[in-house]
Amino acid sequence: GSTKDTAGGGGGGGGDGKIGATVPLLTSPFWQAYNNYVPGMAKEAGLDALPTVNADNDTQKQITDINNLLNQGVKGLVVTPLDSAAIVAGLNQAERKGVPVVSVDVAPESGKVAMVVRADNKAYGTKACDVIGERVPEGKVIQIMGDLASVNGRDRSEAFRACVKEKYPKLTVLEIPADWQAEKAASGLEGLLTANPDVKGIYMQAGGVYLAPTLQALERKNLKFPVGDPKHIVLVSNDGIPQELDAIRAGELDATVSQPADDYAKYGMYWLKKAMAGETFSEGPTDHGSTVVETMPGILEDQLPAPVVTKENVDDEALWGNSL
Amino acid sequence: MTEVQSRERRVHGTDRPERAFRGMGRLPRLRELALVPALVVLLIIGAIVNDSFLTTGNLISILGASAALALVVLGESLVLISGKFDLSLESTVGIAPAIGALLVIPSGFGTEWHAAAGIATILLVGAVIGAFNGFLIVKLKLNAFIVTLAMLIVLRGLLVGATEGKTLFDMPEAFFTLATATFIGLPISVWLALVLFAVTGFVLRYHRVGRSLYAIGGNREAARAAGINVDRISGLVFVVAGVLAAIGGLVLTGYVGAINANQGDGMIFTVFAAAVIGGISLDGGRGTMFGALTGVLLLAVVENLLTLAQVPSFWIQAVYGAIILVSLMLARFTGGKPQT
Amino acid sequence: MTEVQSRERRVHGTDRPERAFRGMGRLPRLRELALVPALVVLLIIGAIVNDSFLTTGNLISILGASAALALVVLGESLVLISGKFDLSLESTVGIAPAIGALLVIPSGFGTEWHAAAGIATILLVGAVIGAFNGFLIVKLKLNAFIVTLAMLIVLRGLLVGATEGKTLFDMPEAFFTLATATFIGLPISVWLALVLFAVTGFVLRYHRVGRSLYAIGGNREAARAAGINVDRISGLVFVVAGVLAAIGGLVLTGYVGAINANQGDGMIFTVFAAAVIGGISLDGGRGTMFGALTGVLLLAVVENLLTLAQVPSFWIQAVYGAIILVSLMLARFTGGKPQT
Amino acid sequence: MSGGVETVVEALGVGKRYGPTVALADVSLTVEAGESHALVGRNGAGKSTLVSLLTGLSKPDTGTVTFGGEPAPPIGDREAWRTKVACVYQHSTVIPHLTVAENLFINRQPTRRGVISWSRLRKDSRELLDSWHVDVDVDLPAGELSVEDRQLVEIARALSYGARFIVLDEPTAQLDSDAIGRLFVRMRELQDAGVTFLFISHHLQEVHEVCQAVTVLRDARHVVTAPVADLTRAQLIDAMTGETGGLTVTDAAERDAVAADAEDVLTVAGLSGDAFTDISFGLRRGEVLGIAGSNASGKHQIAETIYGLRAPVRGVVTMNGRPLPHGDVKAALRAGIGCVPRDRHHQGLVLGMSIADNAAMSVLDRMGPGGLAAPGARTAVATKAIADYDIVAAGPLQQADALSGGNQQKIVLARALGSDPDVLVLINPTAGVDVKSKEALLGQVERVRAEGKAVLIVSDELDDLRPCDRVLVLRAGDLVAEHEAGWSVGDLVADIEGVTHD
Ligand SMILES: Nc1ncnc2c1ncn2[C@@H]1O[C@H](COP(=O)(O)OP(=O)(O)OP(=O)(O)O)[C@@H](O)[C@H]1O
Ligand SMILES: Nc1ncnc2c1ncn2[C@@H]1O[C@H](COP(=O)(O)OP(=O)(O)OP(=O)(O)O)[C@@H](O)[C@H]1O
Ligand SMILES: O[C@@H]1[C@H](O)[C@H](O)CO[C@H]1O
Ligand SMILES: [Mg+2]
Ligand SMILES: [Mg+2]
Repeated sequence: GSTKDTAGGGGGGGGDGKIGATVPLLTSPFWQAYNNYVPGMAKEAGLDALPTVNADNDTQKQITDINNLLNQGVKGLVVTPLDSAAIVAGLNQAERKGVPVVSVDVAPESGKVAMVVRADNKAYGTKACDVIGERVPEGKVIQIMGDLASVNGRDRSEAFRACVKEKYPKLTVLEIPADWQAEKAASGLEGLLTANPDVKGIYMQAGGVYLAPTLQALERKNLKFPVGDPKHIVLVSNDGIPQELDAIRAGELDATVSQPADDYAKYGMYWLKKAMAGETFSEGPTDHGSTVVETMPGILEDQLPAPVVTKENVDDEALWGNSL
Repeated sequence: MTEVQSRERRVHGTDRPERAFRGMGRLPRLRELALVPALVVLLIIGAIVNDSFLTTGNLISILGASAALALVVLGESLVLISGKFDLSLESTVGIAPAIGALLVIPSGFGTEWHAAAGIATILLVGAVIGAFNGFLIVKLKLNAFIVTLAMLIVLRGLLVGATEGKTLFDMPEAFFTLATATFIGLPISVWLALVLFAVTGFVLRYHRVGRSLYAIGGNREAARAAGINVDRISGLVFVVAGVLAAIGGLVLTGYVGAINANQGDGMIFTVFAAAVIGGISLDGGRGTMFGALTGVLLLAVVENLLTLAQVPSFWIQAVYGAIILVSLMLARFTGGKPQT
Repeated sequence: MTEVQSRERRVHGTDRPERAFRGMGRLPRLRELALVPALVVLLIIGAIVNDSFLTTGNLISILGASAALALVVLGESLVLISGKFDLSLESTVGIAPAIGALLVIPSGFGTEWHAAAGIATILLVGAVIGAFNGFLIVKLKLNAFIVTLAMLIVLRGLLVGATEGKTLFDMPEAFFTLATATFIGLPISVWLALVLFAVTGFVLRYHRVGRSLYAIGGNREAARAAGINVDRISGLVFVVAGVLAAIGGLVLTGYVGAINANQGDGMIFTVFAAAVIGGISLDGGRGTMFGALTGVLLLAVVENLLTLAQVPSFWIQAVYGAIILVSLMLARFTGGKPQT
Repeated sequence: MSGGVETVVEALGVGKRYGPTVALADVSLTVEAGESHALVGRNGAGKSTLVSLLTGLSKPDTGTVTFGGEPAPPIGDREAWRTKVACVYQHSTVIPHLTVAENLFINRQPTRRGVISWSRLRKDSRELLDSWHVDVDVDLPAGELSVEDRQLVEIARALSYGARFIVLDEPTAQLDSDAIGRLFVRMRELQDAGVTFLFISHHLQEVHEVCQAVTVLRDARHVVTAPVADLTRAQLIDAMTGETGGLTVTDAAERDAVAADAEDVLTVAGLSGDAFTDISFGLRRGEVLGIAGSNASGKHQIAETIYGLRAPVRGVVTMNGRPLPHGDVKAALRAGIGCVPRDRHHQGLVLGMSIADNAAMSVLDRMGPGGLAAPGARTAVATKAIADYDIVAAGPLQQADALSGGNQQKIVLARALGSDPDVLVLINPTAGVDVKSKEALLGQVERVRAEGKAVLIVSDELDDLRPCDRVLVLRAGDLVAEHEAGWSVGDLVADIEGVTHD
């Protein structure tokens, strides 16, 4: 990192200077990893973070959490909106108290944020579509979707659908709304595979949840063949947790889109630190290889790269999944 | 000793009516207050754990955060007292404001109604859902639990379907007023909840309709034999509960500033928890509005406390459940009788 | 005419016991079979909608997908028949196998036990949770609904806490066998569920413990007065349900090949839906294992059908709920009596 | 039935069936203004069904009901029904969690501008109960009342509606003689004021005491209606049973006394508990022992303690020389005690289960190997009970809640005897049982006694105590007297009430 801590020592507690961070849910390995990164990354940035609060997939609770943190007098916030719109009330509260906010993973619909740190979820869907499209000339592909009410899930679904329609029209998309739940993925997949044994590819929108049930269902249907086997069904997942990387190494999984859990935490703190110091930002390249873009009037977004991981780059040290 | 005494009192109750009366009058009261000790303990712990806990700002936050829940609990309590069940209220919390919003916002159904008409529709949707539940349960005599569970799923599905999973946000300010505008420092939603609790509490205690509710929940046949129009009142309660849930949904909409396609999801657990901890019996015929309100407050305080106490996020839920369990035991041992 | 005939039957049943007996025997049977017409209709629709619906492969899929649910429904049904409630079973489905796994896998507690010990522990955890619930409810006489709701939250929290939200993957093969190994084409889990349903059904009908369960659920006081050890059996039922939920959790673990920190979340709704649609009364004392099983199958068939039909995903849930509602009405009008 | 007297209610050819059961077939009944009209019949004859038709709880399948010549109000219009008729139903219609006061004035609480006045409600109910000499706290939840108090509250409520026609379905079954006396006084007063009664009871002497006309139902049909004075008790019984030949009541005075050297099978020593203190007595083989006392005397509690339904505070119960554990029904059963508990709805039956299940409930563990209790075996038990005790039922698989109360009681007795006990504890065994069945029940007691077993009868009805070799009298928790067989009613009642007999 280029920024060094300015707060001398490390013990300097003091009520002031504390910052708050939220997580949207803790039952996803991805967010669990993020949650683990937060305190360390905060310290690295010279910030003193209160324990993260978990909205437990409840938009109302997330607003309440933000209010509670503000009531405790935090000087900065890193929020991870469950929803782009259902966060605005919280942002407004923060603005009223003059507390700068960095939004991670989801850009708010409106409201004041110093910076949005995210990787583009639409791009995930498109990337996954490309990986499958390159390997599967024609036939049926399945996408195992998330909670239909989640923006991230919806962005991935729409982008995947749109990309297939546009670039790979010979593919047909079958869908399973699995609600980020493993057993729904398993039973839905098994049902579809029975009716469509000729499926050629599968996109799992959350590897952390769907990888195991997918492999298990393929095994039960005797459709599990290693990458390279002509009967292999192309599998692409999303998240980049260590188990996905292992599966790529083992030749079970073709690719995953690595969602940078570590960078989410790291650059969330990075921008927050600056914002608390009163800095304002503008479009342009950053010191960490990404670019800041103004996606909507007044909303700046640090678009972190979300690399596609395949057998070729699976051992890359820079992947957060390799550094846990 | 005491056994003999209470025996005496029963047998010769009339000898000293005032005494016996006072003695026995206390029991139901006690029960209503069962949660108060637990609440006090929590407030003390809160004050010790975190300086900002007992600040006005924080207390207002707690109330504001629980207004929507309180309204739904109010509705559910009425249904429970009447001896029935309504799980679908949690879905009404989502679908009612969503339909109102879709009728109003430009990106909705395209009707672009006036905000007032939209809000009226919200209440109407709540009433219609309640009436439909009431019809299936009271007239067709279907099982309330399973009817409202199916309704919960249908309505949740309709919400996702109608919004295509998208969050609705560009509602007119009027949709948010309940939660954002304040009166003497408290959000209107809190005042509304308080007034509705007070009015309902009064009706339940001092009006025949309120008493009929207890009678119906306590013994349907006896209530019918006593001339109470059991079916009409039972059906009506579902309508009222639906409307209250719709108002709760509107409050929530204002609180969050948007309507997520998940709005209300899973809320019914908390609703039941608040009502039952607050002394509303699942068997019907028992419970008070004051009790239900303490149930809501207990949960809200615990949740607030856990955040302020900086319990590591992984363990918050476990601690939350444990506190409920302990409060329950405390209520059992201070409140006396086992709760059913 | 008929009046005179049935009149005959009424008076002094012993004159023609077999005849009277047959006459009355039909009623309860009918009730058990209430869902069968709905199931048949669905199967026909399925066959029309999708060619592969009625294939062996797909039917096996349906069974395999519902084995875990079936086991939990079995446990819940027993609790319901005994007149109680257990919401926490859904959390047991997650926490029990997770603890077993953490004791075994390298990345767990570090104990690295043998797989067999781990699996034994899973059952033990289920039993302990059940025993604890039983203790609070039967001995301390706390309200079952709220105790098990609190337990649900605690255990869910413990699962998140113990795993720190991680998904547990690298379990030994033994953890998966139930769901992956097959016998005559069907997964062991399905056989297990079938056998357990059959045995339980047998016990409920032919064994004194089973009859005691109905008696307890029907009228606790009368059961006690008849010399049935109400407390012991009530407590035991929670233990059995806990163990069944733990086995269900193990089956689910094998089915999905991992333990996610939200394993079981929200499952209790489906469990209740299956049991109650299947004719298990929430008031206790009524219902059969055959009925409960048809409830499970109905839900599984609907879900499978909706996936195969590729109903637009946004509307799947609404359709799912609507089908349940309609099946329910169908059952009501074919099965006769209103369900309570 | 002289002409000119106006008709209060008339049922014309009414019929009602419940599934396969015909509860009432083509029954006609006319009740004249100002009379007290008795309705009698054996258990299951259809009396309560007729009551439900006359009070608008259900609709006749056939026939019509008219009040003073006008057709009955529609079923839904409870208000209209209430102006026509008030009723004390056999099954409780109190709302358990509401107070006694509120139960008395349910749905007609005194209000001031629509607001319920609780103080007036309490005052009014206190006055109402005082006029009945009912010593219960009006603020007690009605569910906590004793069966008797509850019955009195319901009677007081029904009579307070001011209706001109009142139906009483077995109001006296749970009352002691004092309370019955007060009820009759009140009935006569009201009748003098022009109120008409339809009165149901299995105590035929009561029919003769308060009624002028009587209608007999048998097997769902109308048999006869006549002035009470025209029918003797024996004729009434013949009409009810459809057979001739009176009743045989066993009186212990007419048989040999228990052998002096007969050993005690059950002893109670220094027993104290809910509502009784330091009670000791022995029960010998071949003996029938009665316990009498008012409802508040603690007699029920003693019996319940012996059977393990309650745990004593002090003292011990020994069975065949071995002390019984406290409050353990199973142990009592195993030691050879059988019991008919006090309240058949509360403790006796699982109403949602079949006759077979109910009859077999306390012998489930001895029906087959390994705890098996196959349906066939259970049905056999029930079939035998139906035959032995003359139970009117569609068959052993009929649900218990579809039976008339008297028949329900017989099932409870059959079950108590089903475990072949050495000691039979009977609490109010004949409450609500028709005369013929009562004879049969007491006949069973005699049979059991003759087999060398022992019976303990706790009853409000002196008739039930006739077969007893000894009767202990309990007052306010203390044993105050003992009477040998052949006691005089006057002496016994004097001891029960604690007045000196002159
Ligand atoms: N709800 C019901 N379902 C089925 N059968 C019923 C029902 N109610 C009453 N019966 C039957 O109708 C018949 C008449 O019952 P009813 O209660 O009128 O008799 P009763 O004359 O009042 O008898 P008792 O003297 O025992 O009170 C009985 O055979 C009874 O089993
Ligand atoms: N309309 C009804 N609906 C449902 N159940 C009924 C109805 N009428 C009677 N029963 C049932 O039939 C049973 C017999 O009723 P009934 O009033 O005759 O009993 P009872 O008067 O206590 O009998 P007994 O006269 O022998 O004491 C009751 O337990 C009741 O559950
Ligand atoms: O990547 C996904 C989504 O971001 C969602 O929030 C839940 O689980 C993660 O795995
Ligand atoms: Mg009757
Ligand atoms: Mg009767």
